[in-house]
Amino acid sequence: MANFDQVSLLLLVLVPLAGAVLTMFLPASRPRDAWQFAIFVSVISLALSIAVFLRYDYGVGGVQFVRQYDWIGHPVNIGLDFGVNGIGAPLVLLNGIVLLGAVLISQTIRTRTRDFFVLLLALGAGVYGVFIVRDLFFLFFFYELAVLPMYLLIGVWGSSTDFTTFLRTKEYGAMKLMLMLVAGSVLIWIGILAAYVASSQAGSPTFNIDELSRLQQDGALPRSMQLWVFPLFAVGFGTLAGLWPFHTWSPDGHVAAPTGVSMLHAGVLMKLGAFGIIQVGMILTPQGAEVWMPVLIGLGTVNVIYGAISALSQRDLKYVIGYSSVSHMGYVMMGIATLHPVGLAGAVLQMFSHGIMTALMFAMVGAIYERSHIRDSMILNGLVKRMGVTTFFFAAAGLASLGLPGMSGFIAEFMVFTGAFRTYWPLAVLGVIGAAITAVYILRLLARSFFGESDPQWDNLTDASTIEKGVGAAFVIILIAVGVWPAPLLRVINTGVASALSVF
Amino acid sequence: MPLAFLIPVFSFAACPLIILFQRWLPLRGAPLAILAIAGGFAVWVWTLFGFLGASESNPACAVNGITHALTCHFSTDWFEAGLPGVAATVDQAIHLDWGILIDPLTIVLLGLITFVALGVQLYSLAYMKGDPRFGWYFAWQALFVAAMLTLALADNFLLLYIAWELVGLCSYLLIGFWFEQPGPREAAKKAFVVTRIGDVGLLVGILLLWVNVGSFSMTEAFAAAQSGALSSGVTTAAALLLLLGAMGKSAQFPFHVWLPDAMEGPTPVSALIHAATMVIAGVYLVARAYPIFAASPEALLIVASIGLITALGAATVALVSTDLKRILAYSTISHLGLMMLSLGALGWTAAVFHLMAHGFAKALLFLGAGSVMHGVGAHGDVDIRRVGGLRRAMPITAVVFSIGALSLGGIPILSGFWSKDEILLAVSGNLPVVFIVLTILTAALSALYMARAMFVVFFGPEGEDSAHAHESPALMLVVMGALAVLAVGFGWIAFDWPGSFGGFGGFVFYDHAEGFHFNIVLAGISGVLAIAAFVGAWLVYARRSISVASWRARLAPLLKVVENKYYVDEFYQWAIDRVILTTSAAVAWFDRAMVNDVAVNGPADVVRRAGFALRLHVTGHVYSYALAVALGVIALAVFWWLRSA
Amino acid sequence: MVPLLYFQLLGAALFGIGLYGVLARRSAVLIVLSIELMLNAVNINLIAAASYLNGTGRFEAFDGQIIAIFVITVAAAEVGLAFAIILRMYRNRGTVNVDEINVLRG
Amino acid sequence: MTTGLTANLYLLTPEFALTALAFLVFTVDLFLPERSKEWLAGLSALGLVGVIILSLLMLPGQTAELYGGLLVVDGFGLFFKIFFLAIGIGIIALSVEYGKARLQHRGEFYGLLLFSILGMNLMAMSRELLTAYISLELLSFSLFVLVAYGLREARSNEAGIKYIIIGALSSAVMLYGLSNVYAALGTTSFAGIAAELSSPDTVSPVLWVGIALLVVGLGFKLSAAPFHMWAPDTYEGAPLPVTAYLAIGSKAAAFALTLRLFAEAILPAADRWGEWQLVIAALAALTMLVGNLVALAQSNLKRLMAYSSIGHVGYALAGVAVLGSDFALAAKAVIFYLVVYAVTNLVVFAGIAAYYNREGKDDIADLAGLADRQPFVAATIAIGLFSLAGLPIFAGFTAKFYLFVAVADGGFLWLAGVAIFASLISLYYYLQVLRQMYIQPAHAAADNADDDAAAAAVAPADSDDAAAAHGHNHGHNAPPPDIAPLPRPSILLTATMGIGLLAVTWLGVYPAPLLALIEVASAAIVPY
Repeated sequence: MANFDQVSLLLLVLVPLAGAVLTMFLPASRPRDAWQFAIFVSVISLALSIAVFLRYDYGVGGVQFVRQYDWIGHPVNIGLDFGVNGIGAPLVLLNGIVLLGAVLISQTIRTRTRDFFVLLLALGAGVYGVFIVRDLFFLFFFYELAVLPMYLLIGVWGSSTDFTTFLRTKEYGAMKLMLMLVAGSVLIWIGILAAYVASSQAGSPTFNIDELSRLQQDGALPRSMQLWVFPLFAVGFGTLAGLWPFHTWSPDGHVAAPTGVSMLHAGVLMKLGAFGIIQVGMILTPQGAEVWMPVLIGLGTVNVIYGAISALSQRDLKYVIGYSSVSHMGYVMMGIATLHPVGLAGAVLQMFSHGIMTALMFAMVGAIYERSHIRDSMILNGLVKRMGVTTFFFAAAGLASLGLPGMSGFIAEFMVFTGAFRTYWPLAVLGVIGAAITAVYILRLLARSFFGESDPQWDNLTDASTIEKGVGAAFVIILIAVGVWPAPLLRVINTGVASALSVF
Repeated sequence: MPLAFLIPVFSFAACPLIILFQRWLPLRGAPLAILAIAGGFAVWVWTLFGFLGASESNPACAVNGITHALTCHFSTDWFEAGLPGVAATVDQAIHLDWGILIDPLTIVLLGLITFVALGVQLYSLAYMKGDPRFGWYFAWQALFVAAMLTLALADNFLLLYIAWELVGLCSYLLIGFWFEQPGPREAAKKAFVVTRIGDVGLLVGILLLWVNVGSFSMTEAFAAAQSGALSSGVTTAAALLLLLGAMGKSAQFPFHVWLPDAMEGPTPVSALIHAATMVIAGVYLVARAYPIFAASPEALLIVASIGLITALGAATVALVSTDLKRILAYSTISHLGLMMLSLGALGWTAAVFHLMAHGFAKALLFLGAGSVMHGVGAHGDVDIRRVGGLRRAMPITAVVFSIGALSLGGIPILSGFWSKDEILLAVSGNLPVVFIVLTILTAALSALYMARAMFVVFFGPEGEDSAHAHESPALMLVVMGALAVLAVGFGWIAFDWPGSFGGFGGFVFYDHAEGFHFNIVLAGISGVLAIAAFVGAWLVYARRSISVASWRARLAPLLKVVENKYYVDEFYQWAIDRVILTTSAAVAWFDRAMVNDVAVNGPADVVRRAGFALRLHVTGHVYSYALAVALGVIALAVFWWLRSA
Repeated sequence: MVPLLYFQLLGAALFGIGLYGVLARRSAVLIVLSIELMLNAVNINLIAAASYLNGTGRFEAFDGQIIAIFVITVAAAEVGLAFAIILRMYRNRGTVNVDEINVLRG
Repeated sequence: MTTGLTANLYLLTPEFALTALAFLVFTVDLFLPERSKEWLAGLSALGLVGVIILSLLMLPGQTAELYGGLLVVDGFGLFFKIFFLAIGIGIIALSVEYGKARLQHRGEFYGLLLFSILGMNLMAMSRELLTAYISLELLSFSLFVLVAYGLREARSNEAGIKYIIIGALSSAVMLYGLSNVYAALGTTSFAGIAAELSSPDTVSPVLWVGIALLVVGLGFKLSAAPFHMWAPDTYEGAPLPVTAYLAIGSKAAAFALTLRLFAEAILPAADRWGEWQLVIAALAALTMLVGNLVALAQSNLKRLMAYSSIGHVGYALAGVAVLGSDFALAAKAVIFYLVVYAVTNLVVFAGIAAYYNREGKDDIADLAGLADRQPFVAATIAIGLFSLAGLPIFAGFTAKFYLFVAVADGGFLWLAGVAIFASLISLYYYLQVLRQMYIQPAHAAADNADDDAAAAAVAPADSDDAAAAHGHNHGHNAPPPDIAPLPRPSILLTATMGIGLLAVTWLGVYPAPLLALIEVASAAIVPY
């Protein structure tokens, strides 16, 4: 097993990448093969993720599975440095789960199936990479790799919708998503360069996060510089995390994206942003972080309330979920910005739980859309009659998202509030209120579209397929399991929180 | 006694089993739920005797320093978050346990819940027969019971909050059980959202306590509150925030609006959740957190006032309401108000006592109402003006219902009489005189509307719906009978019978054991008023020898206000439509038009236009290119020349 | 001896005139000729500089003159090429007026 | 330094060989029948391979001056020599099919190509202004002809005329600068210039004008703003392979010359005039912004590539601007960027050619639905563009990152910022091309004939409705209308694309070996 630890993280990236490459060579004439192969690949990835998560020794904590490969030596010293800490490990697990779920759900992709899975797996590889590298260059490398496929995934397999007052085409959604995310990464890039320059002026040029962090603690990154670099990281990564007011790509992107992509996107991609803020922003520029956190938590609170209120008046199911994602990522922001152990741990747990929850929601909405070709909650009604199981899973996810105790969302949000209450209590109160608003729109949605008398036009709808049932059940079980017994996750997360806050 | 945690666990287990396997289980798995709760009841009995036998010698038990009651505590780790161990100060981490706290309050509450739940589920077997979602019904029932029991057992605020939300969820699911009709659907939503508003307060209160106490454990929080470790401001704030939660759950004004609507649910649900158990959670919370309230006189006064307002207002509405279940609902609200009032008046024991008495009686009444609906074949609601004289068609129901009504109406020697009397005593003793006056008025009113309901429905002339009414199946009657016995006799355990623990008050008390006090004056007044009310109602509604038409005419405007439930619902409706939805629409528009189309598309557009504008500089005329070159040359040369000179 | 500066000014003037021609003329042919003018300005510069440097320690070989000869050669070739292409243009489009040669733009 | 003019002459064998090859091609051309001119391509390619082998056998490790220091043989020269020759092979591969269908006098075509390569090689080797100028003209003259090679096409002629006029003008400018420098310093050898510059008494307006004019001359070759305007027209008008050659070859050569000039002539005295850094930085910023912004408005593929290449020149110039700070890093970054840029562009142009040879159209809108008609070509172009836009796992990302690191490290963080922002802009128009190929249904190609409609089609706002009508409320794209898929691209092009793609990915994932070579190359010209 020691050997496994040596290569586990490398495999974690290589498996999906290799999968993507191999998929290219499958015959285009037999799309099903591509699907099955993708399943095969993501199952292996999931197995690896689980192994990594379980073998992460929370007794020791810190960065583990460290493995360094030289890449470009002097003078820039870029190295392919693997290593995962207590914050990365749960997210690796999350990615494994959601990736498999998304692949399974994507059974319904009919056109250019092969290309779809190539891109999807590449995306998965990128996400894995961000969670497990310790080198800024490669972090950025994988970060972009995760964003890159989105344009085609949405543009080619997405759907355009004509809301009577305005039009959202997939081209628009894809283009906006791509440009906003890359615009965000522009800031990140500049921040990274700034950090590097500081390190090289300190005489030991490096991109390695841990070494940079060490330099930082030795005062090599001057406070004045941190003050302007942290905002770059915060906004840059924040854009991907749906930070207000840089969030608009997210709802439109979700509306346009195909189901599987939405799942991965809201499920894990948005987490990259939050992860980056912790892993890069906080660790490298703590002094800047301390100064800017009040702003960030303010924005996070805006996210929560604003997202919830916007969701309240949406008709399109995907818009509702999209805005609710914005709202929930707000909790993550708040938790991070508290700089309080409990709050931060809550943020990470929230990332995990929201990932599962929102993926489940999108999966179910996708199932409905597949059958009815409608996402307008004003037109849909009484779905429970024909799609009982789907409704059940959606309701479960919805309850999780409104913070129902006994499901993962509650523990996470509760911890965020705890941390926030300790630091900025009025905002914590607002956050709690936001959770209450969530209840309103989720319940309205359930009452309107899922329960209630169904009109005959839906009588031909069929309930969730076996695969959808399987995915749904698995996700619901995870939601409840984490909600009832979060200890296994929190044990790991706590160590990550400890190392993240150790720089302050 | 350590196994008390099993009481909820059985039902927790039953729920998913039923959901998953109902298709194959006999009776859709209903027996499973009933067995679970029966098991819970058995464990309770066992726990009860265990507790009675227990003493400080038991390592898990100790006499609580504040309540001075024997308290047993069992717990095991749940999870830690933040920097457990690492942190120098406690506030860097949170630690949570699965813990149960057993003291007299818990014991009696568990008794009430398990007993009523058992009865109601048996009753439901018959009542819900043939419902398409029979299995689901019992699944949710089981889940509810489990959550409710957990709520009563919880030893820390977080666990309590979890149970608190779960019962809310079950109430949501059960109110909306017949979700095909809009009524239940909306009612369920309303119930969940309105209580949720209160929960915000509760959660914030819990957080506030955590910040100041550094733990979620109730005992520690109480100790801090009593020892003065908390500033009075914090104590009051915490108390009021908890109260907010309590008001939501216990349907106190202004959060009472959801309870009447909740009657859209199946009647047994109303009996269990909205009469006997869930709605008293609020009262329980205040009683449980009493050390905090006790430490803050202001908070107590507010509790009392809210209780009184609720009690009086609800009573008046009940008096004019024409729907049987809604009458009962408002009466529930009113009595919950009385309990709050009593708590506010330091009548802790009285409140708990009334909680029990009312629980049994009201459950009985609801089941009676259910039996009436079953009898006349009504599904949604029963308009008491359209039924009447049912005593011939359904005699047994008539009897048990009347017992319940009399008991709740406070006819002497029935349980309701004693409990209400205790409350009056507390109020008269510890609050300004205006309170006692209004309380007595409320008591009289409650007698009156009970009498009205009872006489109109069962006595007096036949209504058009009562034509082909028929008695309910035996199972339902048995359950009602059992409850009737308690409705009559429960009150008597108040007395210090030889060999008992100095009566109810000697067992369930806060701070000091209470004997049974009896103030002949108050008792006389309330008793006489109650009897008078019933006699009057008999004359008006049964004999029809007196007509209230002239009164109605004279009080028309006032009546209108009351019949419209003081327009509280209208206000809420207005707030939702005009304020919330408008805001959200505005925000959504802002998000699309401003943030997206302007702030996001804008810059992108500017760049694009810049591109299209800039392209013009490549004119296609070669000399303009040459010009550019020339200018470039000059610019460079000049620049360098200047900088070097 | 005449100061180098004078020659340089002459060169500059010639260069300027040539440049003006490039900018002002509309016939491709004349533009090319103007460029020739500029090249001659270069030559003046070079020769003058060479002879001026002669005697100062910096003069090695006949750099200036050599370069000038190269320039003349290159210029000749250039003109040849240019006219060939212009001619081709004239065949295809019947014009050598650069005002009309702007299909490609933007 | 006067070690006899003929010393080490044998080191020029590769150049002589190349010249011979060129003449051989010309000669053979006379005797080949029209239908079998393709042999010439093969001959030239083989010859180039031969020259590469020859150079690799003779030159590694060699460092020697020729003709008394006019030319130098060193690692730097060798590296670029191989680089140029390889580019030549690539261009030939691009030209074969195109030429067969669309060019007359292919013999001269390949011959001229070879001569221009010779010019480039000499540019990389020359150490003296006049030599540099002559070799530059050798390159230019060949290019003038090649650009105007589409004899019957007015566009090609126009491109030629503009190119030669502006080219001649700038060479006049450059020569004038040369003459001024000579007048001021009395020498034209890089080393001499460096030495003279360092001595305090040589500073005069004449010198500044001279230097400025030299910079301008190079700026024209690099097509750096504001000397870039000829580029779009020329690129658009020129035959496709020549366009590719302009974008790849001549730029690389110009940069090779620039690097050596700065390293050997200017940097040693850099401390006496720090402003030059600022000037280059300003030029770089202007160039990348102008290039990328105007590219947004383009509807013609070749023109788009022209502006995009202008943008890329801007990035590379940013690297040149910081040569003074950490020469080793900066030079490596720039050279690496050039190589990557060349390879990527080769890939893109190969893709474009593969399409163009079938359809003869070069408007962006014509690419609509290409993903269904020529999947491999579409994928190739897409990957190439992604690489140009600087997205991983492709070479463009690594190169950009490396380059910008150098720029930032050189104290020009703001410039790096501008560059990154500019590459964000570039992403937009690259994505527009992708959008046509992958998202737009094929039939959209018909109604986008004229430029305006095409421009509209590229601008998202206008074409949304059409797209919406197509994709409205359907889960996934309805399967595209069955346009007859185009015939496969020729084996040669396919191979070129394949190799190119491998290279692009390889350089993106594991650039270390190439960087090692570049290390050697740049080490040869380290100024101090």
